[in-house]
Amino acid sequence: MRYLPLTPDDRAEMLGVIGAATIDDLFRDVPEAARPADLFDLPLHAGELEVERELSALSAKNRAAGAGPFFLGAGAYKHHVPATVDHIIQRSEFLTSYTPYQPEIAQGTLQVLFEFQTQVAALTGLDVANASMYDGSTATAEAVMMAQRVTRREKAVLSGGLHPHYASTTQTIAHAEGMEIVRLPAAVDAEAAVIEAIDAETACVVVQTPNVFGVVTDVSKIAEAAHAAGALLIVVTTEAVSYGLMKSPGAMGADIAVAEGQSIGNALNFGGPYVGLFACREKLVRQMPGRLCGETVDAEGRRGYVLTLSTREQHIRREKATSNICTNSGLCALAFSIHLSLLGGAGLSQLARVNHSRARELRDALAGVAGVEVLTPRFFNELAIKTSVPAAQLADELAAEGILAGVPFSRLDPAGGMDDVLLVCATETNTSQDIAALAAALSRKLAR
Amino acid sequence: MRYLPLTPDDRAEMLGVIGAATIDDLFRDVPEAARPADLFDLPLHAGELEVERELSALSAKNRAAGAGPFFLGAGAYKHHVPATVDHIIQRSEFLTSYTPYQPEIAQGTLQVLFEFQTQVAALTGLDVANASMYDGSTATAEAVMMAQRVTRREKAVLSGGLHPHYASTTQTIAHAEGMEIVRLPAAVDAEAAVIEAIDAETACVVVQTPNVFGVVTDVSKIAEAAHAAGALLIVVTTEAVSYGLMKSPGAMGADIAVAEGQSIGNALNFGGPYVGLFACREKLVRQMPGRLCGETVDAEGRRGYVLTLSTREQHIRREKATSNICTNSGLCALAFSIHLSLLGGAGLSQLARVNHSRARELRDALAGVAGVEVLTPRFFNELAIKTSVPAAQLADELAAEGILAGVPFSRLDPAGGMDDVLLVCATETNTSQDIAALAAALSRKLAR
Amino acid sequence: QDEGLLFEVGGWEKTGVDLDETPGFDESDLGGLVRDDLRLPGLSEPEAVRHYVRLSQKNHAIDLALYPLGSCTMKHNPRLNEKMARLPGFADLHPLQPTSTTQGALELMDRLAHWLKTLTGMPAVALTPKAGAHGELCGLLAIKAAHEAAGQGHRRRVLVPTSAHGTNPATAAFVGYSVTEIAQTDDGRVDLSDLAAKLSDDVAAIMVTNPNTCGLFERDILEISRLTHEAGAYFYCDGANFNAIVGRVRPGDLGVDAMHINLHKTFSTPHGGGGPGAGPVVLSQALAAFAPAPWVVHDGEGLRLEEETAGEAAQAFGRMSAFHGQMGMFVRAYAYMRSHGADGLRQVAEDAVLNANYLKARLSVAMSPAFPEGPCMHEALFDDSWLEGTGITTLDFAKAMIDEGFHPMTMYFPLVVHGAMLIEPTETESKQELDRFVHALLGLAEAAKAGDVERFKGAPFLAPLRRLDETQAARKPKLTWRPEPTGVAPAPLAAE
Amino acid sequence: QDEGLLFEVGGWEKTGVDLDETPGFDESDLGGLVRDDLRLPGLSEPEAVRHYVRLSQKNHAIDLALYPLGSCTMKHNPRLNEKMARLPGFADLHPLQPTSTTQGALELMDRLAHWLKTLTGMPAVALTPKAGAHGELCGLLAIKAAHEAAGQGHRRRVLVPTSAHGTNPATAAFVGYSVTEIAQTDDGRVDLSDLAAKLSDDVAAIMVTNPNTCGLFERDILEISRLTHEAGAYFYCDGANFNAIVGRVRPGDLGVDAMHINLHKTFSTPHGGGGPGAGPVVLSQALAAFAPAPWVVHDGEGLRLEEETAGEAAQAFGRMSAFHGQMGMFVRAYAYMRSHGADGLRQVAEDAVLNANYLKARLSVAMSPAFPEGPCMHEALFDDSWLEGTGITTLDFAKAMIDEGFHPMTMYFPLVVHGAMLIEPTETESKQELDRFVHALLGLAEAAKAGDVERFKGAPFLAPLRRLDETQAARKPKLTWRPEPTGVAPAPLAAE
Repeated sequence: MRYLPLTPDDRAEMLGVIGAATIDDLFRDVPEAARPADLFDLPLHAGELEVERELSALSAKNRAAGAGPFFLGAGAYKHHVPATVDHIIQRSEFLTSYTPYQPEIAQGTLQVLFEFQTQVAALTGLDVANASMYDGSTATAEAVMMAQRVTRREKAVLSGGLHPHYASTTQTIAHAEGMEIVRLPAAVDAEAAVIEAIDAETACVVVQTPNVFGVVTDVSKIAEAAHAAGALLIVVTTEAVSYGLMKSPGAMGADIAVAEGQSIGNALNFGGPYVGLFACREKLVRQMPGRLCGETVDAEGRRGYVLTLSTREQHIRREKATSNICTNSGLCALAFSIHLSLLGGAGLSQLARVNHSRARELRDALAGVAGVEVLTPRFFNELAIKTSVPAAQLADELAAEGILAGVPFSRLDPAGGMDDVLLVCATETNTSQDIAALAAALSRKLAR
Repeated sequence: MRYLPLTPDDRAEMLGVIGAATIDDLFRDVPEAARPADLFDLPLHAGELEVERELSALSAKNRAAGAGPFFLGAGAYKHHVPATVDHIIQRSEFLTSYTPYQPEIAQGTLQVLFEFQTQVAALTGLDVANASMYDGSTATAEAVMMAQRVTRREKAVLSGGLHPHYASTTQTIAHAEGMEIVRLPAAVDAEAAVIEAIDAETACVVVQTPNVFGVVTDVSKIAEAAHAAGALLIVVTTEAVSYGLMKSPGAMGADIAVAEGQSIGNALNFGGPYVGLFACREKLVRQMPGRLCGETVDAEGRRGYVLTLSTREQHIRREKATSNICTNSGLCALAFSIHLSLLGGAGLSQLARVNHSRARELRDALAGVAGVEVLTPRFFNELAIKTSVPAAQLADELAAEGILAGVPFSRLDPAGGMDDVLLVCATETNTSQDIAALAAALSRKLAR
Repeated sequence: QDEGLLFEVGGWEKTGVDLDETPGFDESDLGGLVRDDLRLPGLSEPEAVRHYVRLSQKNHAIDLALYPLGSCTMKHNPRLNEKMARLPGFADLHPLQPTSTTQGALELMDRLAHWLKTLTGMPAVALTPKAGAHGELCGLLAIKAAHEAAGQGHRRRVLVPTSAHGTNPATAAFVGYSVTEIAQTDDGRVDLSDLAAKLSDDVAAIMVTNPNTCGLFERDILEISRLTHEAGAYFYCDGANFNAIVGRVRPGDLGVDAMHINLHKTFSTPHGGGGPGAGPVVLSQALAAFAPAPWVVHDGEGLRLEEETAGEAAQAFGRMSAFHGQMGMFVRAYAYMRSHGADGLRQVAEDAVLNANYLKARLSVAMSPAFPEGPCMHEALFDDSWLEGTGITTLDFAKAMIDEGFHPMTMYFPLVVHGAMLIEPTETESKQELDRFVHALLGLAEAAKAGDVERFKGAPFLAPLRRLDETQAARKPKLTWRPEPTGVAPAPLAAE
Repeated sequence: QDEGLLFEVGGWEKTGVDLDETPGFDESDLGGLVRDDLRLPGLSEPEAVRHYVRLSQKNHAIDLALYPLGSCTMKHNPRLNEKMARLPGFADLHPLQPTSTTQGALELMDRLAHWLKTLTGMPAVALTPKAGAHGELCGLLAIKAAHEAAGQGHRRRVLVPTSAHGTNPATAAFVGYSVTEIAQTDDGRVDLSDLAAKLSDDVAAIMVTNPNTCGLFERDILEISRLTHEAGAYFYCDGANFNAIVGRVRPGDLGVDAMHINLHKTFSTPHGGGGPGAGPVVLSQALAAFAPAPWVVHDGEGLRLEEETAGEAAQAFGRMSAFHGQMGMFVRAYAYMRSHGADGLRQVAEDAVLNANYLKARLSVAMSPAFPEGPCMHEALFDDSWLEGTGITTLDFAKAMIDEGFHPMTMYFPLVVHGAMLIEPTETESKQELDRFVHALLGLAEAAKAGDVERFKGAPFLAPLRRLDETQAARKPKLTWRPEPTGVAPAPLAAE
């Protein structure tokens, strides 16, 4: 039991100090009937070597993204993360500390959160940001709930370009709260329908850019329409690297911007843990969910940081809190912040350019494949393509050949009626050979 | 240039402060003729992603020991190292610090070295140990040089059971110093010949246990003979895990014990870096090579540690030093010490038992193979076997089938006349399936 | 030493990465949406390492000393788990790859689910919730869905003990329920008669933490669940304190209908300065059908993810988040479970309880336990009555602990105890470390009683900073760094 | 805080690993040599992590602040290198595997060799030496072998400047040579006339560091090598300071015959608190044939290791150590080289020299540079004349630097300068950190001149310990922990 420091002698001695005869004495409040004498039917303890063998074998049964040509995006992105990032987040002082409730001995975490908040505000072009949410999808749901609190209205309009998982997540939460969700049909270009759906009951409009089909969208007109109706505009981004090149949500009129931050600093991890970004205009700050870190001074007047405005939070306000969130994505936010510090504005901008250049190369290659139609007119690093065979089948067949070609839209939205749409993505990790291999494989498959 | 913090502006400003017009001004002492204007003919800088790709591709061209059945030993051993070890040695404060010449801000490293020395002394059954050597082979050579200083004699007797690389390394150094090396012919059981070779000119006798053929040897009689002749006994161990089970060098009369410490805490690393252990009787301490850490107090009387007895060392004594060693194997010694702390005496002893049990299983399996003769009569975790075809050819053929079967003795000692000897080793990392696979493969190969 | 903010130490044009050039970059596919307002400082790699390493040393951590935060379960985080989570087949795996290429990952989720179900004695588990509070949300949404399916949609009230975690009422409110508090008995348990009185046919569920936040096992737990079920309500158990009973007691045997499990507490995944966590929810047979999508199913050819809430899965209440949960945490937690095994996990509970009772026994000579009678479970609760007359508060005492090298205990929680001090050592503390802790606290207690007030009021003295002014922070919140309003773009500050 | 010794905090029966059982263990194959005297303390895993993490925080490190040890080149250690060295194809590779299974490793060694040869302009390199001093040994052994092969075995003397690293004379003595010192000129270079006078037909080699230990480039280097070669001796260059010229100047162009390269200096592999290093030696055509075994050769089918010193390789002087060098360091160094490239490495030298000259310029307002005229290379040397009359020594000043958060510079070396202070910032320091350092040192200098003696004599005040008593340590050395002599086996000490 390598994780347990007590020796049998320690245990005996400690029971003596306590005045208990056996360990069972300490469990005496548990009803007899709920105290099974036998061990549960599970394997006994195993050495590190054995555990490592089992997990390595499981890992080997998966095809890692880096094992060959890879073009999946749709809310999770393969980017290169500098080794420094993973090194730092494994430092004991970051990895094994708690939420910084005791600021005197948590300035490391707190200053990072303050820097993170500032970075997120700069990226989104908004005034303030919180210290992270679980991920982009839950941040979106929280943003809708926040809009409800701010506007005291009960209806939310979700664009047809919103990632279907994000829409479903929002529906789940909003349904529980009794809100009405107008989820517009999936559409590559969803702008007009959104504007049309706004009315005087609308609390908020949720628009994604680049949207799930890769389309980069000028949401300024939607912002105007929303604001004219007294509604808030929530702009969602799943590919945070796009912030390096694309106009920010704030600059286009968003009141709240939420995003999935995984792209920066975090591995794919089969879907989690990720990190939700959440920013808004200053006047809305007291309705924000989640933790906030603020600057202050210590008893000697030295600058320092604390968690603040916690009267919004569950541990103080209980049923009146703005959200029930407690543990968030601290370490993922740290990874995000370190990676972004390494990039700097200049590096992020260049990274975004490299991504877009690769996506253009991908678009050009795919546009030349018979049986493929590129649906996305304007894009950052993702494209939707229409294929002459069902996309799911195509993805499966190419996977068998070692090419992970993209995400069939039907995987995200089985009932969306877009079974022939494949979402593909290119990042700095894609080589020209990768792209050529995909185009060649598609030509082969679609020629039959 | 991600590792270079200076910006072009910084450089210009700094040149101004210096009063230099260009950077070339600062290189003006370099003769014109030795100032090529062009860049050298090497690739330009590369991003992390690109470097990672190149090195990963090179790594993938090697067959990692863990990729299948593996039975190599002969001075380097595959053991399981707990993840904690690698985590701790990567902490900035250990990884990126210098030799602890400023003890006030190096107590972390120094206390570890003091603990390491104590651990090594306990393992070897001797009084004192130094803070590490490069590896076992250079430690052996240094031990011979030390014996020369202690005895003022010029002859060393090397057992035929000594690892041939160790013997060669010692010969190289001793030759330069003008010592006479009596290197006895390679022999599975080398004891009698060693005793016979001792005479009144002998400074030291070097005996290995378990020896290169895996034989565990009671060196007490050699110790008696050596001491009777006024010579020192140096006992070499290449498999440090054997200390967990086998009688210690000190208990058998050794004056100096040296060992390769790789087995504990350190990866195979294709041969380095490793860590040499060096221990001796207390009265010899002032002739020891290498760094020593000692206990003392600070100005307030608190316990602390410093490098000590440095009048033996090159930076103080220059040409009169006991060795030229400066940088040693600090981080590998740390890894050794952490792993050994995790094991404890109880764990090391059990680890040794597991190793021996696996080796017995291997012996039993191989003894049943026609065409194989087990040469090693007593062993810890290594065996020499005689095969009916040349061992090098056998090892190559089995490697092509994915089994790394052992080390052909001819690889270590091409002129040793033992081309049919294969050295095999079993550790806790070998499964029964591995062993069965080897036996089956050998049966197949040797049946033809 | 003060470490400047990133915005002060970084350079506006600096970068610590080397990327490909993009000569002749063509903007024509960007829809005219290119930004020119991005200003973020960068650091070269050596500067970045130093910035964060320096900052890190301002933190306390479990790896440095006891971190006795009650209800938080700050236990040792094995590094094996970190290593396993970074295996490329787990870390470098996209959630939407064809399931033919992710069978090992799905198998791991399936095995984790098996362990969680076996350890809790519950038939179903929803893996997707991303933290404890998210798990509560999941549980209440399942309960709500079940009530609606049974025509019991009118049940809109949730009963919660006064001592509950704040997340309980917050979650209930988040799903549109109203909250009614249940009183507590003098011995720190749910008041059965108050519960019985408040249970009625508009109650959807009760939310009870067990062991509860006073560190006590709810002795009447079987009666609580019986009453609840009789009233047609569900029993949601807050599993934050599962560490005290893991391997020894199955919540399923206690009548629980839903319980979240904080993998970052009981199952040792690191807290990371505030997450990420993971909060799988085990469900009773009555609720099993109402779990959120997606989940892992076996079909003829292997494992796949059921991502639709249609057909068989029509009762699922929807989706909690994108994708399918905190895989990185699943790997760590599973590695931990396999390492401990059935025997080790039982020992975990026993040692956690033993350590807490040992602290309770030894500290009680100077401090006042809130519930002196009988054993506690995995945490020991004290009130501040022993500080009466000293002028020293729980907060002062906690801050003085910092100067002794320890993290303070949880303070002022649960709310039912005056000046509460909730101490949870966990099973991964050695007796030696506990003795060191006791020694420090008894020393402080002596100083407090001797009237050495300044040692407390001024504390901490030895931390990177003295006490922080939280009022100022909240009054005029400064939540982001902003350049000084000179009108000129700020240059990085010089160091002198 | 004091951290107890392992032998105090550990348990004699405790272990932090879980191993297979060995029921019915059979000792019959062990030759009766089973020990029963092994007593070593063990730690559970949580205790082990804490012990070492606590200890680590007592160290200074490059990752925390400037570490200006002259001649040691404490530069940033990229973490990419650590990651690459841990790839299983490198870390989990046995040195004696069939070469058919190690082609990637051999290729890496081959590429590293190519880079080292190209950067130095030398035709051959021996990769095996394990550190700088081991490289010196390698170089001198090759020189000795070459002399012997040429019937010049009578050459037994090595000329070494007074300012040389201690390893130079120590190595010369180790291979049986006698050492003669060469004088130094007033401007800190080799005295050519003294060199000429001492060169004779019993001189085997000269050992000159360049840039030298005063941080200066040997202006007359071409003349030095010419004189040396004319006298039939070889020119061994101590390459410890290669960082100053890498990518800009090729030692081969200077007439060097052998030079070791500290991969842990110029090529950024971590110092690790005292190793491991790696000290490949580049060799001129005259010495190439005398390199030690083994080395990598191309044959028809790929790469293999030439391990024998027979046939073609008969002139090799033998073997320096088991196996074939510090592979783990090769991977790191190669990753570093590839990252920087030809352009980046040139910039390394330029920035290293720029940083040193910047410090020299700025510090000279208060401190006395040993060689004020002209530029220095990668390090700036000061003497203690500026402290005259203050009662403060170089040592005192160095210890006071600790209180400012910096590691002291190299003190009292080179020996040719009184109270030497040798400051090497390296190229991986930012201007901001240099300014912080200058600010601190100028502040100290002011305090010194103002007579604030106690600040220096008592320093450090802010380190984990105050000054250590080195005399006591050496007088009665206590080199291992031993149980108190009670006759009773010691129990681990209790914490209180």
